[in-house]
Amino acid sequence: MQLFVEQLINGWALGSLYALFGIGFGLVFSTLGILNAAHGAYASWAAIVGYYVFQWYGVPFPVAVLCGVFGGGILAILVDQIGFQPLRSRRMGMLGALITSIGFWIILDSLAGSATGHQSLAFPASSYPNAMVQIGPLRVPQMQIIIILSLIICTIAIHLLIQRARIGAAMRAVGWNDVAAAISGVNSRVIILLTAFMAGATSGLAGVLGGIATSNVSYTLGEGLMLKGFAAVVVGGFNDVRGTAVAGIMLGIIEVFVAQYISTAFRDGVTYTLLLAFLIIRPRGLFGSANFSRA
Amino acid sequence: MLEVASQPLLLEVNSVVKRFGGVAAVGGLTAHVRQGSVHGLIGPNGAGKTTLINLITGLLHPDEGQIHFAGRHLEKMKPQQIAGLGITRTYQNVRLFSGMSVLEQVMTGCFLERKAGLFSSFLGLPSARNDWKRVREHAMHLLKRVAMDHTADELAETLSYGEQRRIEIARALGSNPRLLLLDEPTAGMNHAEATAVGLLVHELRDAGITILMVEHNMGLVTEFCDSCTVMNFGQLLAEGDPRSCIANPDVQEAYFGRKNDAERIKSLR
Amino acid sequence: MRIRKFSLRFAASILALSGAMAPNAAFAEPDAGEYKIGFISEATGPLAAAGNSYLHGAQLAIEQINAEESAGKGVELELVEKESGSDAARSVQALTQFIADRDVLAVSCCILSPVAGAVKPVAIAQKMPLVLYGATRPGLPELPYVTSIVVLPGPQEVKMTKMLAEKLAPKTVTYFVNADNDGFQGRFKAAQEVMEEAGIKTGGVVSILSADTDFTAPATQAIATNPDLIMVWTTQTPAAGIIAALRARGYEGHISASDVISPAPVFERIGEPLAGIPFPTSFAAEISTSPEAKAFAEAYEAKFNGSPDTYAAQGYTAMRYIAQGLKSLDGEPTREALANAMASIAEITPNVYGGLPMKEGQADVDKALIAAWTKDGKITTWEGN
Amino acid sequence: MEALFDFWAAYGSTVTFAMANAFFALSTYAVLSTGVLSFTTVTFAAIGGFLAAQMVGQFGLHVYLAFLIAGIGGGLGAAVVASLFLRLESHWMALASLALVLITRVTALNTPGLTGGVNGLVVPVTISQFELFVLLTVTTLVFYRLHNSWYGLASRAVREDAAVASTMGISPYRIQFTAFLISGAVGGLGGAALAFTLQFISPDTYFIGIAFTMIASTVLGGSFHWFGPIVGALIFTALPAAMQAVVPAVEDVAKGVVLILIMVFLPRGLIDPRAIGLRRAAKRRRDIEHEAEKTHA
Repeated sequence: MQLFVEQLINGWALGSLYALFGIGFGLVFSTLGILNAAHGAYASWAAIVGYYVFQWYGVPFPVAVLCGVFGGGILAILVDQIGFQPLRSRRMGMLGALITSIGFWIILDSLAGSATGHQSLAFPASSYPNAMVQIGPLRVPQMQIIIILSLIICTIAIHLLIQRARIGAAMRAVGWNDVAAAISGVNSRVIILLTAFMAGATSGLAGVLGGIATSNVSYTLGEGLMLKGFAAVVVGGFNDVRGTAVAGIMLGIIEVFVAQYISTAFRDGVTYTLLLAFLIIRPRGLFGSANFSRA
Repeated sequence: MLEVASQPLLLEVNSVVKRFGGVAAVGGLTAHVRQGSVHGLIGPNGAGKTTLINLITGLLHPDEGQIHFAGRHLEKMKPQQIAGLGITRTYQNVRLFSGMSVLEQVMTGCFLERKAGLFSSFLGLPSARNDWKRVREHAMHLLKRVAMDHTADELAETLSYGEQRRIEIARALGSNPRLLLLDEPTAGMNHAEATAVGLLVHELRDAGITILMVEHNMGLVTEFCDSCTVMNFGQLLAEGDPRSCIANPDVQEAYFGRKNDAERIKSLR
Repeated sequence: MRIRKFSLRFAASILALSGAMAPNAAFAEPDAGEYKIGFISEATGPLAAAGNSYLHGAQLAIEQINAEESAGKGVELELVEKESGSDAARSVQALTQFIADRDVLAVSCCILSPVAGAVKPVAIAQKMPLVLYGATRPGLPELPYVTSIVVLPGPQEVKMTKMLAEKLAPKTVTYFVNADNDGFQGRFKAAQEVMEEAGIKTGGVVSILSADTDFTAPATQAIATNPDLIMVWTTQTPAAGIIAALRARGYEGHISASDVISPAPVFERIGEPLAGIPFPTSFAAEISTSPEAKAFAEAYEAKFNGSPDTYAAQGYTAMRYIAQGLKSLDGEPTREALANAMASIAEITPNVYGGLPMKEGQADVDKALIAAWTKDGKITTWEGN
Repeated sequence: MEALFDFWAAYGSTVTFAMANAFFALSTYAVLSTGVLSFTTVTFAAIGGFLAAQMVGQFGLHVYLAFLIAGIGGGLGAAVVASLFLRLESHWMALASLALVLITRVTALNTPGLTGGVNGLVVPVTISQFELFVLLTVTTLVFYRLHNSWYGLASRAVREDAAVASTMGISPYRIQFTAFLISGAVGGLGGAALAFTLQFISPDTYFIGIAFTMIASTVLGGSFHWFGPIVGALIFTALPAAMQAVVPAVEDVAKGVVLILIMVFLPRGLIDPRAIGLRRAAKRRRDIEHEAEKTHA
């Protein structure tokens, strides 16, 4: 029983990382209509930035995390403005942006490899809260609690922002139809920049926290998150952060339980089959609304 | 006129409803088009005219009601099946295929006219080659009919708006339709050009094609249409002979009431 | 002229074939000149960390060979690198480009067994001597063209496992193993067999995949089996992550690993949790005592400002092996002659392992060191604490 | 002469890989030219590759026969995929196909009996560059014929505006289904070609790498004419080799930069029939103006 609960929490924490990453990826897809292959690189770079900020300046843990998150956001804005903005005016559709993002993916991964000397680095144990918290009979690592809380806070904040605030309304308008949005007085350039930043920052947060918790800061970090985060977004539905959060957590838990109780060999197979099943049977995801379409 | 009135009904729209997120773009409309007539479909912007055309051609499916065409139900058919029955159309904002030459556009319209199968045309069998040649000549003939044959090899998108409209009509004629739906065929044309279109429409009618056209130009409607349907807010306002329709006070109010300046509207269209 | 050369070479190859005992026969020397050695590197991609070590080892060897003229008087070797990023298609392309360059006499390649498997048939078909430096799947070498200077896993692991069984006397052992890597599957099975023969129970087997990064759940799974010893038979990144996760989750029992944790960057990354974890290795700069090993470590330290790891030693050995083969040739060296000469080498000299017998083109070491990191990041001989 | 010979020997394999990639690019083009962005070519390639390898390795079939079976296998796989995927809207379709690529690898890894699992399969035979060239030429000929047939015309119409095409009696579903069959068959051939070229295949052979290479090749060369993907594949395969020769240190970065530059400056690809038409129209307009000026003067 204790093992079961411990694994449940492990899965929840792991899934929270997928969900955090997925929220950023989904934001870009649903608002800007871009299938961004470079998104994983934002997470890698966020972790790398956080790592070096700590290494060079010895800043405390929250500052290192913030720097990483900020780095992820800025990178997302740069990629958007250099790579995607020129395509927008030409109405190149999804394909053009996808190819450009592949280009950025190659570049950013390659640079990230150089930045880390193609090694896997890790934050020193002293640099982050690495003790175990005793909850009844359970011992839970502090980082897992931080990760779980981060997802909850981010989900609520972004959900409220999109549903309630004016900016959210504007984002939805841009996501629906940027021409209509422009006519209705929304400054779509600002919204695009804001969305890109938020997306990069959220995925960056997943990168930094994941990099710390798994002692693995490397250029391959984002790729792993990307594959699972992508699944979380599809299962959860693109235009609903709550769906992504729940789906991500679910995928994490399923993954851990399949490995624990069935076999590691089936782990990824289960995830991706679930992903494909959702795409075919329920393409709008767990909580997806019916009227999302961008022809 | 009498002659047309005695013709059988070709198209019947019965209490058709189409809603978009709660708003009924077409709300229980009933309309009839007789075979061999030129039928006008008029009404102010947003009256649901284009929606109706989309419903007839199967691009949209009605939420309620029926559409009959020569005794067949169209409501659940796919657009390509409806095209197969002999209904083709043009579009309000010209929708030619980007990257295709004028001749290719019209040949695409002749898709249903082909006789060669995929395989024989792929293998380039003589029968398929002859078939291709035949359809090509057919397409050239149609282009000649709309006086666009000199542009056959040009990229359609490089031509003027009026020329593109004429190509679109030629494309719609490709499959020898029984019913041709023209969605504002004269938009953006000057009077001479519009009249030419009107004459072409009559020519087509005389060749046996029934025509349903959305038209804003009242002069053209009264001059060229045998009958008409007036829509407002998705509902039928009047149906019948164009002159009496336009004289109908409801139509006057709906159409010109707010602006009270029919001439100005005409000039804007 | 042609005939004379042919007969000379014929004589030389007879000599080479008959006498592995006299590989440095003074009367047979290759013509002076510059010759190229192709090196398919993996300095980018998932294995770049190890890939760089292999490359550095090879670079150092070439430098020394040229300085010592140990491939023959006036023989200058040039190392030509082509990057593959551990990709099979790019490796094959690189190899065919080397084959096309007439000056390239031999090629060295491949960390991953699948990549080596892809490159091998091309080398054989095109008659290009290929020395494998990293891939460990059994049966890869095929004389005369394909040889391997990497010791196959097995004996070292068995030796360490026996030692652990004896010194730690665990009751239950739990194993971590790469589900998607044959080499480590083999090592795990060898270790498990030894343990079970000694009457030690298997607590559990936790499978992970090479691309995994999060090991909290597998660590929880392993700890829940209450083992006295956890043996980690996985590739480098997972191994480091697993050990970190085990310690972070409060596991205080014994852990053992393989030589993947021997490179210094792994210690830099994981730090203290690695201390005291035994691993078998055929070379470790700090504890290999032979003069060759010391000299190699010193030269490497001077050139690259860091101590050589086991991969660097392999890259170094591959080049030494090629030079040794070349030296035994006579006149203008050809690939075929070089392949035959290398095939007949029974002992690579000098080498850093204190003996590296070649059997059927496959290196074989029976001396295994059991090492461990100290808390301050030095490798020492593991004594069984 | 000898230098030329050496050059060919050195870069001949690049040409071989370019030809294998051309199959993948053509397979992607087959569906893209009907307006469907799909990564499923990777799956078809895996089916074709492992089938061909097993046919030759296990049953000792002739290479040509193995190619045939690979093509049919890819086509059958495509029929299944198309019937499942074609109901999805374009964005979901692209995502589903990406998911299928991931599933393909996991499946291949876990069916060692068919694919050799992690260890992959050694393919005991190879084909000559010439044979591959002939096969590619024949395949290209198929695309040429298709382009100039009713199918070609209809597929272009469906791509540009599926709704309009459907009101002309063209069934977008049937056109796209056919496109998938072609894509599957050509993808299967490509998978076999890669297997016989590499002589070694593993689940990682048919993964994201191919997916991005083929999409990039197609878009780079131009997805509006069958010649585009072939040109694209050649350039995209030769690029790394060239980059390695010119700027080895930043090979990957350079590759990415080239990709972005092409997208920004040549978004419709290198081979674009429409651009030719536009240029001709512009020239005509200039001529007319010129004429008008002359008559004025």
